[in-house]
Amino acid sequence: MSGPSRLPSGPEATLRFTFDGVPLRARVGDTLAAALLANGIGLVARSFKYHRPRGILSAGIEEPNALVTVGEGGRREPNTRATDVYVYDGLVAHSQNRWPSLAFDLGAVNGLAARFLTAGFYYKTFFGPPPRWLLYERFIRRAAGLGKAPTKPDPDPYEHRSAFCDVLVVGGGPAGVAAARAAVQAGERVLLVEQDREVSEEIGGARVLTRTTASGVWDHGFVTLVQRLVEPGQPPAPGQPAQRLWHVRARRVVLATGAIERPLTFAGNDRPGVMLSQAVCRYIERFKVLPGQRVVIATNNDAAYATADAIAAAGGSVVAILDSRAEKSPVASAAAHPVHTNAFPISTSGKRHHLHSVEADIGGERTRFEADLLAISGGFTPVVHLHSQAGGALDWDEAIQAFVPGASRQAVSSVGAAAGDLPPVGIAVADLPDPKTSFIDFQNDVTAADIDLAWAEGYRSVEHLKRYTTLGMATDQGKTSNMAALARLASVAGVTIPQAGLTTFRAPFTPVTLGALAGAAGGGHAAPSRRLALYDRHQRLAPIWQPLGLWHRPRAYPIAGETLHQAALREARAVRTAAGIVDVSTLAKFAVVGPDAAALLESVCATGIAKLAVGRGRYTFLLREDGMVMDDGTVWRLEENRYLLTSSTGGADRMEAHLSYAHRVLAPHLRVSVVAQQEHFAGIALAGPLAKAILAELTGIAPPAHMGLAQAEIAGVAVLILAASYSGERAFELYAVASDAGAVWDAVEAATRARGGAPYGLEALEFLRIEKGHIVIGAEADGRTTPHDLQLERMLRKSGGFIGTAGLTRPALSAPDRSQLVGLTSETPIPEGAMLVTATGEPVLGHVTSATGRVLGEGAVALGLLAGGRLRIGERLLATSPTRNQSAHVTVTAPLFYDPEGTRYRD
Amino acid sequence: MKRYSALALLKAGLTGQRGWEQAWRDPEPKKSYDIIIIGGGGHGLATAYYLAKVHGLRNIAVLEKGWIGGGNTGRNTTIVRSNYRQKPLHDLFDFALDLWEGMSDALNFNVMFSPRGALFLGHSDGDMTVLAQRGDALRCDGIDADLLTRAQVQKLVPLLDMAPDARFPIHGGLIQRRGGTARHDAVAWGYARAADALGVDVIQKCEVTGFAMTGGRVSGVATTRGPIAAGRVGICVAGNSGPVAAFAGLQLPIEAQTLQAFVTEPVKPMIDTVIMSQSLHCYISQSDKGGIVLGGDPDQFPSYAQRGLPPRIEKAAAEAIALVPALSRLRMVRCWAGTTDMSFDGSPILSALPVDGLYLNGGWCYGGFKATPASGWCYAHVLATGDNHPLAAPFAFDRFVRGATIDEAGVGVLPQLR
Amino acid sequence: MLQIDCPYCGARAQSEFSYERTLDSIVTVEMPANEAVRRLYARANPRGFDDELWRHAFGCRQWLVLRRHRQTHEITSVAAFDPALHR
Amino acid sequence: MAPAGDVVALDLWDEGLPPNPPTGRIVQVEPRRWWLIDAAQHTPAIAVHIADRGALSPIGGGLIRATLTGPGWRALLSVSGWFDSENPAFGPGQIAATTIHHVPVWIAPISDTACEVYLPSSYAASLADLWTRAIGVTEPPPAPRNRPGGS
Repeated sequence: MSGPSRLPSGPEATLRFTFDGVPLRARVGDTLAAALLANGIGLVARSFKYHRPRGILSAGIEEPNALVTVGEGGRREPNTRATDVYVYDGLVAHSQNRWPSLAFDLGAVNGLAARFLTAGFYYKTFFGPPPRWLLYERFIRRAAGLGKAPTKPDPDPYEHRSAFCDVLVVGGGPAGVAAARAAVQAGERVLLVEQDREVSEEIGGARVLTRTTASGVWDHGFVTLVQRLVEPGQPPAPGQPAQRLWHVRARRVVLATGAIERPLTFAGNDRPGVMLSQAVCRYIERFKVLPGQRVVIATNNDAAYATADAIAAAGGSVVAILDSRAEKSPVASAAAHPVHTNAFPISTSGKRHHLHSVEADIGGERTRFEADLLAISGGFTPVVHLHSQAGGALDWDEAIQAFVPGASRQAVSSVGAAAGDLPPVGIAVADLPDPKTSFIDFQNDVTAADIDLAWAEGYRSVEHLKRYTTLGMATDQGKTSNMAALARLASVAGVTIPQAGLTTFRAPFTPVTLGALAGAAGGGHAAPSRRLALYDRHQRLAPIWQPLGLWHRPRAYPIAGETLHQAALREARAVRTAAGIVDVSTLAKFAVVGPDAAALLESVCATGIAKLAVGRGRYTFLLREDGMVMDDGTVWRLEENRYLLTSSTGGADRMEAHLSYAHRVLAPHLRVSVVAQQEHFAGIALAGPLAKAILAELTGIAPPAHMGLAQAEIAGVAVLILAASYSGERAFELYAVASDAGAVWDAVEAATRARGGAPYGLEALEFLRIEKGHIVIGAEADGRTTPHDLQLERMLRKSGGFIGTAGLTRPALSAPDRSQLVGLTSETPIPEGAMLVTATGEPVLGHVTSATGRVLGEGAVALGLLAGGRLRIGERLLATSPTRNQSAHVTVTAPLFYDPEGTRYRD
Repeated sequence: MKRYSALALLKAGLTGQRGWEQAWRDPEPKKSYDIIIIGGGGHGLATAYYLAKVHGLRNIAVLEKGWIGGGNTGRNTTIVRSNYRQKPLHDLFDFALDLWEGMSDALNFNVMFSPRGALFLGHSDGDMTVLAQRGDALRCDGIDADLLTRAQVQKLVPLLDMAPDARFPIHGGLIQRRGGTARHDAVAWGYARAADALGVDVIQKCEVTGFAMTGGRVSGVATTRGPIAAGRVGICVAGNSGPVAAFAGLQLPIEAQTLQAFVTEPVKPMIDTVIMSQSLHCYISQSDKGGIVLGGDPDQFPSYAQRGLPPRIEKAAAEAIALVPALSRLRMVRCWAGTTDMSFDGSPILSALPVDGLYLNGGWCYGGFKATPASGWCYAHVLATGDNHPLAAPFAFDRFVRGATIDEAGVGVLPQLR
Repeated sequence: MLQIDCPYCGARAQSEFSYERTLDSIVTVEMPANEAVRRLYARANPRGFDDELWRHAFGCRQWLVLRRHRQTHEITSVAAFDPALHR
Repeated sequence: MAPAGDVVALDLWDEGLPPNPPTGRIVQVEPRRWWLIDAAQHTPAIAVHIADRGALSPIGGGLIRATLTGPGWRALLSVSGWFDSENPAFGPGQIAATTIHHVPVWIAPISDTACEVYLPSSYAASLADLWTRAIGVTEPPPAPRNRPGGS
């Protein structure tokens, strides 16, 4: 008998799982790797490039070889390390990157061509025009990749949580537990995380999270943790998340992250049956699995001798210990196994993907040992990833031949093996007879020869080496390969390892699912949605909803099978001929109150404010510092020292910050209060020739004149009435406290319908405002237009003194060929967004910003921005949309198509 | 220069891969050069290459403080496209696209320019109008752009969430079929190798620490490897423009910000097209190796840390999952950050500076990689002739105070709003 | 994710704050136009400490002045904005 | 979750609460801003009291008050949040402005087993959805045995 097997004693294997469709059993507590070994399976994967057969190298998160796909459907997780998933009942695992089967993989022909497919080969060939490369690339892409991604949505929820602590301890081994206990003793708030299932000992008084990995250490003691509540592919309990991402703020961080054993470099070191020495120990002691019966051990340190003892105790036979050191250490001298000094593994050979023998160089002599397991130990590398991410320096420790944590910029310290408390290693290295099959990075198939080639070609910085060879860029991020690579680089460069340099340790420490990163924002919750106060009222009318930023607003209320356009046109016509009501609640609103309210408003508004009479309002616009129109709206003087400023929905947050800046930074001496009331008031606009009559009937008062205001009650609810028109008709904006506004809507809707009117949505609102020539922030005022460009310059306050005055003085802003607002008319529909060109087609002179058919008459009207537009009135242009295959002949006009005298909104 | 080809590769394979020469030399700096380019990123190396190739100049050095291609060239998401709305931008970037198409052949180095299509998704009718406007602007200027229906988008990227009630429902898209990705490192290496072959000195580990001035004119640079004289000096260090310009006493309309990107473990092909969005700041593509490369918002405050904020990555992941739900189970294997040169109108600066003999190529915000060849071409032009290339003329340093900014996003001065 | 010690709210996550501008780029409405334009478009942009105006936008809404190192993110002081000191 | 009803923002030109404020629930949310909560009957008196030192503007129509009951409120507020709601030093009488799931919120503990959260009404459905998904998922951590006023 040979190969891995379960030790005879122990509980029954009760958990059912499958690997490549074969039903198998595992014990509770087995990792998938342990269970596979217990079932005698040593071949579990194929490598990335050459499809070489691969087994299980390690027993932990550093595993480069044993990657499998776990789970089914939307829970399928490719590239899962078999060493880092615990078997649960029903687990389904598949090997990956092989066809047709794991044992017989046609992709392995790549291995035959390995001599041509060396590092960076693809930079030297496949030239030609892009279509030709696309052709080659298709094959390369198909060959690349490891597992297959799911094609279905993930059914499981994820969660983000925050946590705060005095001390975060990463790692639940003895060193971590001791640190946590000491901190608890000192009365500190302690959080300890352990990536495995258990911590080594109980700790009272600390929050402990198991199956939780510190994925990154960021700034100011900020640490991200990933907690796995279930194993990959395992369904969580109902309502439970699969994983949780923690945002931790720690006053200090203690890293007890241990060390990772290094493989040795020799020919065929990637073969199934070659395993890290500590992993062998772990499989025997923790999982009661003997990974091989006849074992050769190759080491450069004393730690592997304990492995030899464990193998022997478990009934295996230790054929030889190849110790690279010239002298026997005391531990080696005391060993009850055949120990060879000056001994190195040279190559391996196998049968049917299993290790068969090991060739060794013992003091210059070649010797071959038959063995089914080669346990290797190249020493230990402290896990300094998190220390390094936190901005910590790394020091070279010659004795352990590894980098250890140096000074840290943050309150981050390392303890135990992570701090370099590790057995010393011998530094003798054998010559590699066959660097082409001596693997450094197992997963990405980077060999010692690849490193030599990269160096010869001038890719000598360690970062160039990494990028040219893809070394350390696989899913294990070089956890086992990093030091071997540096050693090889140092040796070809003739420098020491610290001189060779080191690549950056990047987050995450181990890969993190995008689902965990998204947290509760996954699964269709990527952004919150904002709901109108009158949502229920609209929903009753089954509107077409339209997103606008985070808001969702009614676009139209179709009835009897109307299309969007039919409904919107009916609604707009109702406004022109009778009356309509529209929800304008999302407009930004600010109460600006105090003896200096006008002064603050004059500093932000480019129009006159101070002379506004109490009880009156006017249109205003605001500039950015560079002189471009930022936003527009209305300002109303409610009382002597109380104004209401309205502005665009999309700019509400920006406006809040802008007003605060103008006050607190630029003019903090002003005695003024600015309170955002966007949501305090719901706004209902009532517009149309019958609006005044409807309002009089509802309120019992005489409605205010255009740009006047009044207070009244509708349906027993107090409303502020602002007589402003956006549609060109006589109109009123009715503001009621949002939580009470439903009754107002109901009353106004009923009264409006009774007179033949209707509610209207944003689409009709657009038709009406375009026809009236009102600009919109984002369309005409696109952030590149000045007041002059938008024909607003006559409203500019002559005295200046508002934000943007200086920016406007820049000379290019008065160039005659700037894009200027114009109107456009046509007999046929004008495509919105179309380019404006002359009949001959070139060059582009401008574009259509907003377009609509006339609400009542025939033909189409539009607004546009046109180079030197003011001087082009009367010209005939083409509005062309090649992407939609649409065009219209247009005539340039003034930007106003409806009631130019403004008689309809005045009494 | 030993030429690369399939045959050369075959021969080398049969002879144990011996005989490859160094891709570029490792020269000692000379005492003096006609032109010194500060910064060995893609742009600086491309500039050197075109100075030699197009303008026939040979006495040129590229000074790199670390290793070539180690800044933003090696840290971006490798997307190449030219479909900007503003004319000066799409003209410049489309010239770049023309050069991308011939780059592998010209450099005899496979930069893996892969025109797999750059798709912008629209999530509302409003988005679709904005996309159509952009597409129309491009088409009228002879640049490829196609509006796609919902069904066409679905066919192109079958894994998109096409549900009508999705958080970001997909109404269609705008595709630039000539757009795609390229292998970022290869761009730096290919230009370095080709420039080196034309006699350019590519000098790594040589950090510029100041300028030498003679009569109000820049006459050279001080470096960590000693002073080097120069006829003209071109700054080409996007991400670090401020500190280098400060050596000449200049302040720029630029702030450095961190932009992050991340990549998942490699999987078999699942997304063939580069996916972006009109409403979301999230971009998705799959590399040839199989990793899904994702990017999102910059960190919105000044930083040179080359380390970003986790919430930016988390937001990008959430948005990516919203668009492609099957991404949820893939795992981020690595995230990284670059330092972007955020200019105050969102467009690059490619011109002379107010100090005689000194030039600037910078301010590329988060869009510099795709411009690499055109940036090098135009910068070489101004460095060789003293006159701005016509395509670069709109990107002059003085446009800010003149009021001739090129503001694609229309958000004004503050770069964190961009 | 930095932590900013708000003088009003205590230490809070940076995600509650918004960076606004450097102190030396504050432009008052009284400033001469050429000086205002110069300030808008010139930044020292140092790879080191600068004085910055932030706002605790999702907290107490106050304007704060941070002295922050742009490479290490070390914050040596956080103070409420004071026009007498900061403008 | 219910409309917050009667909430009025009180701004003073200068920092510091005016001496001897009339009764009513008053919480300071910014250095120069207080909220008068459920204080309709007191508002006129307060207006007189502050005279020309400040101004009052109603905001309650746009706020939702969510009352979280049960000892798990602290843990629940740590879901998709950034504020140390689990710090025992944060308790009744205090109010903290922060964000949860990108939504601006004001957290006002009532007792060990109850907490009010004020938020803009438009976000209520999104936040209710978040909390519904989180409840039952988020068990409170073991009681910290640390000194008050930790981090």
